[in-house]
Amino acid sequence: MFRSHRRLLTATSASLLVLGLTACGGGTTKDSADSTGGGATQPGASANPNAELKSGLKIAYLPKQLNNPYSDVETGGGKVAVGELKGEYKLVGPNDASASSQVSYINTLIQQQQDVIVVAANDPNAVCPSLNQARQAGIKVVSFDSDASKDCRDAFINQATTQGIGESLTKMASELAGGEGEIAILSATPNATNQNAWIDVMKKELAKPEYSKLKLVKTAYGNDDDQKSFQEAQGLLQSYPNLKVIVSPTTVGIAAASRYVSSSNYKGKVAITGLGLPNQMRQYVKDGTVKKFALWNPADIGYLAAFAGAALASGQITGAEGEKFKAGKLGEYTIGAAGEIVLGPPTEFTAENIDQFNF
Amino acid sequence: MTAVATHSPARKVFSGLVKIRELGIIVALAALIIYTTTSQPRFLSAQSIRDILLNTAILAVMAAGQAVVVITRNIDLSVGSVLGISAFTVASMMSDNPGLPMIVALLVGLAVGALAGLLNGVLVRYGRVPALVVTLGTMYIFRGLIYSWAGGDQVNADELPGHFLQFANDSILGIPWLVLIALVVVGGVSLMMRNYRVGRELYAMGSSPGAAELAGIKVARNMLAAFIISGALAGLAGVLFASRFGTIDASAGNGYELNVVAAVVVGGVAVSGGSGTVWGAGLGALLLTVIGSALTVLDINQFWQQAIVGALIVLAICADRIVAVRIARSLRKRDSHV
Amino acid sequence: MSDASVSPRSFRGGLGKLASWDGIIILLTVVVIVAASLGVPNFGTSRNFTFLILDLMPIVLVALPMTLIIVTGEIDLSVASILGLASSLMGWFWNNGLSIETIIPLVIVIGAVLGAINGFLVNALGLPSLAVTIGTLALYRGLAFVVLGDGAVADFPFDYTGWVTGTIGGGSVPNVLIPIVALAIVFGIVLHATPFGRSLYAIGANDQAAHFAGIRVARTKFWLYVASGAVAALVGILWTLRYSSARADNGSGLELAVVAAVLLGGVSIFGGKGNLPGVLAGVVLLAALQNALRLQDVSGQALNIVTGTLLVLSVLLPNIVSSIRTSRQRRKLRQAATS
Amino acid sequence: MSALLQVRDVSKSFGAVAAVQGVSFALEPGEAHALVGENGAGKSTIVKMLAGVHRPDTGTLLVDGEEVTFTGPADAKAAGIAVIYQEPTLFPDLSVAENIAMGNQPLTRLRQIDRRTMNANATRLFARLGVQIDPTRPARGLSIADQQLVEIAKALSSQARVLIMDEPTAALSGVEVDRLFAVTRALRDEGAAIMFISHRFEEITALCQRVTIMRDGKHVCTEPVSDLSVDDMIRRMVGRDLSALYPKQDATIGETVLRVEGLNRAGVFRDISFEVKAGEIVALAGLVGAGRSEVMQAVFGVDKYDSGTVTFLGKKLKGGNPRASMAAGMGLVPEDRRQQGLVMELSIERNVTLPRSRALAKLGLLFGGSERREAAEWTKQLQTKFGRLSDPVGTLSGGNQQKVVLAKWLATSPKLLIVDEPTRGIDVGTKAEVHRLLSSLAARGLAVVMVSSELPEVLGMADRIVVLREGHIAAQLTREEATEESVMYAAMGQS
Repeated sequence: MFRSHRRLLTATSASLLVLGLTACGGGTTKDSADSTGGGATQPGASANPNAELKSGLKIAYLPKQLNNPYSDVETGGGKVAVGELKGEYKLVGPNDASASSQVSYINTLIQQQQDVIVVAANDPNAVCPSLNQARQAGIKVVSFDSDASKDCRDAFINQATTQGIGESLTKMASELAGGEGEIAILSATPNATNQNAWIDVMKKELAKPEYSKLKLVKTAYGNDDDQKSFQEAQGLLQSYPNLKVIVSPTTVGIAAASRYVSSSNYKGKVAITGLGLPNQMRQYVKDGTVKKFALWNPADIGYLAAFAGAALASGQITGAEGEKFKAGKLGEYTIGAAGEIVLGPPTEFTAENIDQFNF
Repeated sequence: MTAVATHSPARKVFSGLVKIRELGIIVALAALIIYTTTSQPRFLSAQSIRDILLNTAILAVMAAGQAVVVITRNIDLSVGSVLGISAFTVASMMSDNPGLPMIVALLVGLAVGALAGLLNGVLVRYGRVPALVVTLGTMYIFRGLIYSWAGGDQVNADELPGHFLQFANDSILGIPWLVLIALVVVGGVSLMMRNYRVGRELYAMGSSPGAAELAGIKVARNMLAAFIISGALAGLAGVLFASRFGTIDASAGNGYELNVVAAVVVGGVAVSGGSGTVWGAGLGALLLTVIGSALTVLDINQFWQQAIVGALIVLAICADRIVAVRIARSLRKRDSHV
Repeated sequence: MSDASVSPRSFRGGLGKLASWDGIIILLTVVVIVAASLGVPNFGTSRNFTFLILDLMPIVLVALPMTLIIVTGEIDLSVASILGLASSLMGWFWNNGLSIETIIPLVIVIGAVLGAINGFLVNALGLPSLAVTIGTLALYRGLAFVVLGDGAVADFPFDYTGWVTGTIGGGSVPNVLIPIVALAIVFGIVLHATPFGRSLYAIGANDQAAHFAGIRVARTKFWLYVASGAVAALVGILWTLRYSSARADNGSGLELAVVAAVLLGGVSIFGGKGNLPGVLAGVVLLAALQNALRLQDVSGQALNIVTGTLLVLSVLLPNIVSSIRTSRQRRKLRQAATS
Repeated sequence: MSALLQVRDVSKSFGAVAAVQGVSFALEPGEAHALVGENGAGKSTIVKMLAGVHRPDTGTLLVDGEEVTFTGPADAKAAGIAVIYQEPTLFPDLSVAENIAMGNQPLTRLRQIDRRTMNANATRLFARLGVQIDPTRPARGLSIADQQLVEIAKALSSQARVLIMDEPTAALSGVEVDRLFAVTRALRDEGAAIMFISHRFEEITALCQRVTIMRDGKHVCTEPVSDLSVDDMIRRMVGRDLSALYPKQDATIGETVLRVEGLNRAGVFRDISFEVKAGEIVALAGLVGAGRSEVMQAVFGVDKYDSGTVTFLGKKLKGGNPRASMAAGMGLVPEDRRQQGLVMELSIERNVTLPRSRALAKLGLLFGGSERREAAEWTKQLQTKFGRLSDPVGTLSGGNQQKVVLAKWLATSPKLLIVDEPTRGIDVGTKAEVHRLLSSLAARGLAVVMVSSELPEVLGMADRIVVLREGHIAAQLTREEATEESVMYAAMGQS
């Protein structure tokens, strides 16, 4: 009797859902599966370049997480743009940058019948089904900062081209190292899409003859966590005593590495560069830890996203390659392949110009 | 008058086994350091040791407070959130009033933490709600409060006064302030728990809550004190955190409670209360930090770190169990021989 | 606290009130749902119902075995980590070419094994479950990262991902309601209408008396941990399919929401008291409240505060009520004596 | 002359149970005052009120003629009252010396604990009691007698003016008792008041000047010990003739049901062999801590044994498996009703049917009906008084709780029933009922093993008496051989 219940308990939980899920029969493996899934079909409407931008559009921003200063700057730009567009601005988001927590917020936005969702995807795939539901409900989806899968958003605001950033990072590293010596990279997470793409470009660049004396000794990952990055920077300097430059293509990493170096006896011996926010880096630029670093203006990303969303919602564009639209103070943009809209080249910050920027 | 009894075999066995507990951590530490140093000699460089000690300091301060609570057969899961509240409060205060001296920052941090601890203690003692539930709840609540207050705001290093940030790097007699504070805290709380009445009463309460009531121990006062100590030290840790990391947002200290509990348990404080030492908890904090650093230096996949911490906790609980059973057996044998 | 001299009267008061505590929660749940349907735009729609069910799916499923465990006076904090490890393994197996029909049972079995490890440590070695499962919480989550790192595996077949997010016949009843209802019935029957369930209450209220009544205390609790692990793994699978994304960090922190819901549903953390309908109401209450607040643009931070406060109140309120009653009775007695 | 401590018209009830009703007495300086009464008469409740653990519902306590309200044990302590409880209340993780000094440890000038002095004090106290216990060892693992001695040392160390001792001698050997009495007399002669609770009348007459007798929570009388004979005291405690209490029926003794051979458990009991036949009531007598309950728990399987065999109805039982013992037809009504016999929070019906729930289930499912019917039947047979079957069993009086435990095991239709202290803490009327029940069950062929500390019960009920001392069998006596003296001598090791 006892035994049978026990079995009941475990066996049921084990088998019940297997039954439900495997009802389709046959073995489904990675190779046999259709990985694209049931993406929403593009609305068949064609673009009308002369359509007026609608006012009163409800534009909602969903960044990776709320308590992130970088996201705040981005969405701050969006707020300005939505104001210019005379729309309704809304900002929602989870406390943690986990893949699944965004889905509930997308669902809520669908319920609230927003016109545009501007999203920075924590996981390109996890948000996809919900975004497609949103699009089926007539909501335009613009991704920014971190793209969702191509088939579940209408346009993507890319901060800069991958190639451009990779080249710029390599050039700064080389200058700071004096053209030769060991360099290391302190990245975000091992699977961060953007960072990995930039690092790939850097590796290709480093293979070029003009950088032949530079040696990339290690790529460390700080998980975009302040303390983890801090400790990884320590680890790099301990393991590679001859290190000349740490390149950190993430705002969290560069700030943590700068803070560590500025408070240790490595200060002045090891240079830090990468992508950072001027406000976070100002102190280290002024105390000489950091000579130069780069970034696009994150506020402009949010700003551009609002105009792209409004253009989509007003029927000016559909997200197809070659369409053009005006984005307020930023001027005119052209949509590239796969709905990508590139913001422009990154800005380099140094002790001379850093005080002109406040973000 | 008879002289104090000389060392009986049972006493030797007992104190021997207790020492083994802390000795075990020291041996593990030594083995780890030696192994890591042989493969990367710079692991023992002055800078590296300094870094490890600085990283340990914050954890050790919190572990000392947690040990007090765990010794009374309770637990405080809200320490990570308390650290966050304190760090953000103090950082905001210092950025608004850059002229305030460091001591004010430390005191405000302690006070904020003590207040949070008081709330926990009152709910546990007077609300008769188990500590696990209370502190789980206040962990949510405190964190929610910081988020609502701070939102996406962040206090950056450049907004903080120089002397505040410098505090984390300054040394006195070659010992960084942070490390000194941690040593004073762990030493002071150890002393209190070992040599003062209130400390022994806290052990008594954890060892047998019913007997503690009957013995006329001021259980309510002591339990409030334990939670206030844990909260205040978490608050102090918040100030140290703010000073050391310079960048403070609403998520500061998120998930710290796990590390703190791990340090305490690995350090030999039994979750069933009544046994373990505060300095053992400090050693536990040091061990966890050294493991983290060693993994980085040894270039072991960082993902192993959390798994190792988990395995260590489980191992430590098992070890305590075995030690307890051994003691009981050796004492019983001794009795049956008499 | 649990002084042997607790007066029988406070037992009766506590128990009578406890029965009504479930009632209060169920009533409160109905009130919240009705109020939200009337007062919150878009709450009462069928699509929102689907979203609501999908959102509470992981909590309600994990809460089922958790209720049984807490009724026996133990706890399992490692469930969310088992969920994460199950998700990681699912992604890893999938990447290594296993078919999904093999992966699902395999992962559930692994989940049961992980639960069995907890069960062994707690019951065979007699270690405190709180400490053990805090340890395995870290251990299993760590292993999840070891298996899959920080990456995600996303290309699961649409037949499966679509089923989890889909509805029955395209209507408004989500497919995942099927496993929820089925497992709720199974666990409900096990807890409330079997000798096994009876023994759980006896163990939770007084494990020594249960032992003296011939109940195999350790073995019984062991199987609860196994069930908890298996269900957590199942939820890991459903979670992965719902978000088409296998990640090591899936479900982190879920254990707290689950424990909060179970306690809110009137289950005593000391064991021996509580029932499943109350827990289900607790889960729905939390989820409906969160859903409604989110629709009202209340931030996620405030949700934290609501959850935490409800958790503390769910234990605090019955205590306050009972102590007021006892002191009132005492006063009456004293007055009767003096007059 | 003013009493040191005065109890005036004090009442205390727990739920439906009125534990103490309108009791008054006084403790004078320089007197040793005995408090006697049957188990459950309310003595321990009085002790707990004097100790500040419970607050009286009505009535007042006076110290030095002043009315006092104890909000907790600390207040009682501050008023100079020290208590030695029936169950030791030590801190297992702390050293013996710390246990003794808790709350008033000697301090150094920096207000730190002076361990050296503390240990010396403990050693001095132990010397006074004539025992050798290492003051630095932890209290965990002390034998029951040693624990009791530490408790006594603790009470002595507090320099109390009122010393309350709740059965302090139950676990002590004769020499230790003598030492304790010498120390107690010295305290008494220094002007302290001693309140002494014991079941051993020879101790009462040896130590005390006055005695207060309680019955069923009520005060019976307070008189000089010299005015009362032991028989007087017993009669006033019990309130009726002894013979009516022990209605032993004659039963035909049948086949051997249980045979225990060479049972050993290290440090607990050794070389235990005895037999029980159908229709026979075998009593296990001995002092507290002699290992009686431990033996029977090992036989039933809730505890383990290291070696030996238990043969039940001709079959060898595997150790450590109560479920198998139950299935074979054994039942155990344990010593500690609250902790082992019942699940207080559960309803009466659930408690009654707990061991039987598997048998009552249909297709593995269990709905309320079958449990309720079974519980209704058995509670009726045992004339249990209760409100509803769904009430928590904790709301019943002690006697009715014990009936529920008996019902629970009788429902399994056992061949052997082990009853451990079957009448502890229940009122006299119910006590007689329980005895009648056991007698009639034996008459119907049930084999009964009864563990009891009450000599009259042992002598009145048992066909055969097995006396245990310090974990081994000191004597086996037939009903005819057994007298109060012979059992006591065997139990105490004096012959």
